[in-house]
Amino acid sequence: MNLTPVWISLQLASVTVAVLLVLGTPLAWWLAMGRSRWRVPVDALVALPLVLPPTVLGFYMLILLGPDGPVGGPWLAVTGNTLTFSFTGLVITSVLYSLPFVVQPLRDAFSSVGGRPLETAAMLGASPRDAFLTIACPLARRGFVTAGVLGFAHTLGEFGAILMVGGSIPGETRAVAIAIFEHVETLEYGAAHALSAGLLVFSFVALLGIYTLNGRRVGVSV
Amino acid sequence: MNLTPVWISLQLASVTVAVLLVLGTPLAWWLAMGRSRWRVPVDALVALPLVLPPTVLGFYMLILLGPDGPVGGPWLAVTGNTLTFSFTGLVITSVLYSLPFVVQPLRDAFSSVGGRPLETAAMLGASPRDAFLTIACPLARRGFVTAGVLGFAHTLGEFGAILMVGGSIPGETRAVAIAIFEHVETLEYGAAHALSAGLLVFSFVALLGIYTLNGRRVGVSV
Amino acid sequence: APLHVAVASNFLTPLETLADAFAEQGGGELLISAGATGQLYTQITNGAPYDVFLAADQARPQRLVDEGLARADRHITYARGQLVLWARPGIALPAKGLAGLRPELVTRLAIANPALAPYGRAAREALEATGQWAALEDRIVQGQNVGQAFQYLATGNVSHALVAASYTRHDNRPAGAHQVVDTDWHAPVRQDAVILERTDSPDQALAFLAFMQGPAATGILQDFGYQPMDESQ
Amino acid sequence: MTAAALEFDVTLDRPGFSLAAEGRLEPGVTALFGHSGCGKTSLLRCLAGLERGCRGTIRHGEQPWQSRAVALPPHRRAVGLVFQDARLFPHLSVRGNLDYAERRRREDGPGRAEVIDGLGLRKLLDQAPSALSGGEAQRVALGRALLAGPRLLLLDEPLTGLDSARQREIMPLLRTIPERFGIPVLYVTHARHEVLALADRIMLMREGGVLTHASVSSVFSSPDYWALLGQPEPVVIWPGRVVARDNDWGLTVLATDAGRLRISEISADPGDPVALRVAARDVVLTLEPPTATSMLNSLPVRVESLQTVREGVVRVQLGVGHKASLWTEVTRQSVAALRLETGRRIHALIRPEVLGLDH
Amino acid sequence: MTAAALEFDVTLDRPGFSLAAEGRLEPGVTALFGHSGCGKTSLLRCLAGLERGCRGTIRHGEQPWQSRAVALPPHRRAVGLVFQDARLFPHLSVRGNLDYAERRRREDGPGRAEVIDGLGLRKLLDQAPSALSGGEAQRVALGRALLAGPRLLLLDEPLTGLDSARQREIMPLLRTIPERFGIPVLYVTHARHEVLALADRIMLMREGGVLTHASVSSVFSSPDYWALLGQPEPVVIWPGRVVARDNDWGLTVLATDAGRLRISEISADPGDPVALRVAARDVVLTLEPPTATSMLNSLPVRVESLQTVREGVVRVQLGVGHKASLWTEVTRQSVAALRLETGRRIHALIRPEVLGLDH
Ligand SMILES: Nc1ncnc2c1ncn2[C@@H]1O[C@H](COP(=O)(O)OP(=O)(O)OP(=O)(O)O)[C@@H](O)[C@H]1O
Ligand SMILES: Nc1ncnc2c1ncn2[C@@H]1O[C@H](COP(=O)(O)OP(=O)(O)OP(=O)(O)O)[C@@H](O)[C@H]1O
Ligand code: MOO
Ligand SMILES: [Mg+2]
Ligand SMILES: [Mg+2]
Repeated sequence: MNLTPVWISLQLASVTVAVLLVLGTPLAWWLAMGRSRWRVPVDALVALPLVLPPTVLGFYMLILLGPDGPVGGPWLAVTGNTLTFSFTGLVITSVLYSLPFVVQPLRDAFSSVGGRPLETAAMLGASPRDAFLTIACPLARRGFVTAGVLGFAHTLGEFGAILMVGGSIPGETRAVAIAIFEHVETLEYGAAHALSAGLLVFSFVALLGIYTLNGRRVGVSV
Repeated sequence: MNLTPVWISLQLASVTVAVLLVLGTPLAWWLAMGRSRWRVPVDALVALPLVLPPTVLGFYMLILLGPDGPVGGPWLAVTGNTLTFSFTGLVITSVLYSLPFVVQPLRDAFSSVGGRPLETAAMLGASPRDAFLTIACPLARRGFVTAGVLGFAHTLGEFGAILMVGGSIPGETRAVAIAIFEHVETLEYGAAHALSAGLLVFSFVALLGIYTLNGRRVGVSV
Repeated sequence: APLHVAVASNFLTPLETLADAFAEQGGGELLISAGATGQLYTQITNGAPYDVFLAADQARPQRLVDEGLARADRHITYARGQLVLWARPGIALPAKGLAGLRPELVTRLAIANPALAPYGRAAREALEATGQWAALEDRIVQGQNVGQAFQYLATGNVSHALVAASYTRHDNRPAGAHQVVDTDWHAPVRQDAVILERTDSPDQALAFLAFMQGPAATGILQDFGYQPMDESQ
Repeated sequence: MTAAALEFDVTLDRPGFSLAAEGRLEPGVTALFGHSGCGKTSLLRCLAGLERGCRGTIRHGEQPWQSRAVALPPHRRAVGLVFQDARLFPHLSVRGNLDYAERRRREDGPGRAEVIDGLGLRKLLDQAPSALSGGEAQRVALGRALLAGPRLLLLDEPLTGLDSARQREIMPLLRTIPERFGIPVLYVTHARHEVLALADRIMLMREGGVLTHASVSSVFSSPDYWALLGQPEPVVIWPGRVVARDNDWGLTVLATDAGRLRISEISADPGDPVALRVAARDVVLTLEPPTATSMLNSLPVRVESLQTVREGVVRVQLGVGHKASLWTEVTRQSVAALRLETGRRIHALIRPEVLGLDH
Repeated sequence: MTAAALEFDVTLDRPGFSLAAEGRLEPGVTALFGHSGCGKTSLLRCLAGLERGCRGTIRHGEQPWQSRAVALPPHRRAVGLVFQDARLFPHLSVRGNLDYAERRRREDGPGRAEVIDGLGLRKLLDQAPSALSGGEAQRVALGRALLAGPRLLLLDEPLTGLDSARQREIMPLLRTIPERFGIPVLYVTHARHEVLALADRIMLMREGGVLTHASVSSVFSSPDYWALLGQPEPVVIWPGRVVARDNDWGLTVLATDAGRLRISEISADPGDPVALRVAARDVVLTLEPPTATSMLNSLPVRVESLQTVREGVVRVQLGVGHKASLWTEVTRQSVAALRLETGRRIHALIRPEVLGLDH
């Protein structure tokens, strides 16, 4: 069985989650703690990519990231590469599409932590940045795990938008979801079952590991 | 423009979220507070539907719910109706597929609430059920909002699995995501843009309303 | 009750026109579900409530017949598709057809997934037969079906696409020149239809298949870029 | 209304700490006193059914709360527990918190108006818990527990963090509840004056165990416990009884083991019991009964023992009447000037303090 | 090490409450005293920069912390604030909490070993905050604040909830820090004995305003403030100075405005200042100086005023020496027996208590 699509998907999911955590953490923090009047509209905006069917989102991304698009055009001019049909394009699409799964749990986690621990840290001389990294983030750990799990799993399983933007180029943009889909479509049920089962077992074991390691109980005193 | 798919989707998303909240709330509670050794495996299991590509999940659901399937067979025998290609089948599929988006934020919210408010309620004579409903749930409100928003939006946008299980039967299982998809496929870009824009604007306004009403600040003392 | 027709998505637009004509001539209403041929096949094997299946290929209908889900004597070829090479505006088409395509002019070439879509398979055959496959392989992007392959072109993400000729007649077709790929380069894309065993309205279904083979339908099919049926079929 | 006692014999093991406590709580106030970390909160949680690891037996009147066979869940125990931290429900206003308790009221208890006024909550009713000061939150938590009509009240430092004026306002309410409603109250505190003002009995804990459980007067009067009580000076507590009121002078006359004593008027009727506290500093020794002093009570006493407690300070135990005992501390110089030695008879001027009034 | 004072003049408006406080905190301990809800915590939060709504000016030495133009963020103020609730970081062990502070240490402060031992934290180092008792958590929070090396310490009821033995252990540490490191300490408490044991000055608050800010002795000695201080009886605090040690008798001789007084030996050298507290109950009036009593100090006094405070009880103000004043409370009967009236000269036996030692 050709495992390249599996590696592509794992890479894509990992990079996507990494990018999402880097972008989503400050965004979630701002949504949880900010006092701007833009907070609520932005909060509503974050959930919107979810509402569009993946292939339709993919279609709009094709326009946006295409060589004539408002993002893809400048990108092409600067880098000389097109964004569509590239791994980078897939990452951008996945990031947009999985954004709410990362931002919303994080936002809730930061809200639950609240401002009090940060006040306390400030009284010990921690700058807001320091307190954010050493206090707020560890206390929001549950939110990070949920964000990571949802973001990773959604990217693994995502398919419609990635297919559109990636063009299913073997070895480059053909992710495992596309491969399984093809097996099903071509009646190669055996291969489809095998890949699906592999994906499920792998994911289950990974999640089991994460949840066990994580304990998920710290801070809850019963 | 034919708006039936929109109503179908709104119905589907509403029913799905309702079912998910009814099923997901106790499950999330048990995941957050339970002491069983099955807790961690079940927690990992909940995220799994996400990992499969929607059409592949749809494929397995088709087999599971089909007239010869382990669920659809008995259902047919008892009710005389097939589950596949019916609204009920769509609901079951959406519920399974959106399960993690509802259960995980709720689980985190309940974990954040922790056991202490429930102890307090017990000391005032509240039974565990009473305390759960009157204390834990209101305190986990943020989690309910996130769960509802993610579940609703994901069901609105979901497409692959629903198409597979529902068969895009106009007036019955043709959801708005499918309709938009078909418009794009048949080069009716104008209709696709219109429907997409409508969906986005509607969702944005709805989210704005929810977030504004909700305030999302209670319990956070800064 | 309306006749429930499952149709491969590349044929959705023509079918909508045919349905109007069919209704006008008193054939009754059609209820149309579109999807990928493979998906529709899987649905049918799992009890989908369709009466007629218009596939994009011949294999799936044949399988349904073999499995006893469709009737052998109600199995027809309703259309024969052609492949066209489409180029973005400003890109000249090769004078000598696909064989003369200069690879350096191609930034990206979109085709449907050959494993899934008959037009994809035809496109691949044509590229191989004209010796272009090796030169272009790393520039080929695949849509899940012809529709998606066409979207790549419509959104400006590819310079060329090999798609169904039916798009050339489409009202909303994007700009750009196109030319038919010589049918010698690929096996004909035959699209078969079957009436499903489980139908409650066999007569109506039969009437619809007859209509599909009739002169009114043939005209519409030609308008959409499908070749008339050979008599041999 | 049932007036049931609580009997318990429980153990709880934690890494680095183990609790093993046994006792019987009668209706009335029992103070739970002990060093920080000795297990007071843990004991309360065991009795309330909140500690999973708690083993042993607990019985409330005829009803078993915990035994090998049963473990009545916390909400069925009709316990009111005021936690050390107030733990108000943040999503409900002060009124909402009180309503929550009142709607789940189990048995008879103080009325809403009584609680609100007694604890000074009226002005706070519409506030959110997050907008309360520390002491305000503590009072709301106490009111909430009272409104739920518990059969057993467990109070974990309920008056800590309140100013003494406020404490004096609240104490009457706390003092009457156990009698009126026949419920045992276990009251954790680190403040001796609260014990003296409120409690009938005291349970002294040390390192997870119950050192003694007896009447406040006997424990406070016993030198063995002064250190644990954190008493800087010796003290005795005498039970007494009002025998007469001297209205001319505004005095009340009490009968005690030490004889008749006069104190400034209190609002009590003849026959009423009172407890008197005499600390070392309320005792002045003189050779002769003085002609006139501002101290009303002059008693002949006998020196029972002398003990040097630190450089220059001698602790003197005195016998009064038949069985009463008394302590004071004097300097080495006074020992010499008064020629104090065991057996010597001398006079003591004392100024007893009536407990249960101001501290 | 800089010894800078903190000057502030701030207001804070909340629905139903407004704070307007002005003052200057010198290095040393200032007790912040006032009824529950009077705004003590709010003032601390304003000074620390945690209240967004706070207006006015705050200046620490030469450095402006808040003014119309500037608002130094909280973490740049080098403030140590021990919150009323301990607020330990739940994801860090006790050791982790201490380390967190120590790594961010701003200026000189007590050493780690000193803090750990002074507060009795050694046994707790590996525990999680959720496994601490109420008092244990409070001590860790105090230690954590000290280790961060603050230039200003704001302590919100830091010893509340601790038993008195533990309080006595901690007080020496708290007392020396402001001197050693030249930092002002603002110390919220409801316990008078803590004020007397720890504070140099006291700031009395009422309903969001500062009523007075002066030395502990002048505020405690002033009848105007007894009610707010929750003092059940009159008290004076006299400043004094050690003049001699009477080693034969284990006595120390002090010079005060009331004359020379003898007390049992304290560890102080001639010249050292001391503060003496004389409460009403530590005063006995007699017609004549008695031949011998256990009270060492007998002073000729003059009755300055008489006032009936409640049925049967008369408060007597006495003048001693040139400028000292003294209070006691006697019964109506004693007034008659001693023929007390304004201007009468009589004798007082007093038992002064040295502050800053045990309470
Ligand atoms: N959840 C817990 N897990 C483990 N140990 C705990 C836990 N809670 C308390 N302890 C430990 O048990 C001992 C008793 O704690 P407890 O809270 O009963 O003390 P306490 O007498 O109430 O003290 P305080 O007066 O300070 O509130 C302490 O040594 C404490 O460290
Ligand atoms: N976050 C808040 N929002 C609105 N009002 C508040 C808030 N916090 C406190 N208050 C109110 O402000 C007043 C002062 O509160 P503060 O906490 O300063 O009192 P305190 O003197 O510290 O009392 P305590 O001794 O009980 O802790 C109180 O009336 C309180 O109800
Ligand atoms: O419509 Mo088809 O079945 O793949 O192109
Ligand atoms: Mg405790
Ligand atoms: Mg306060």
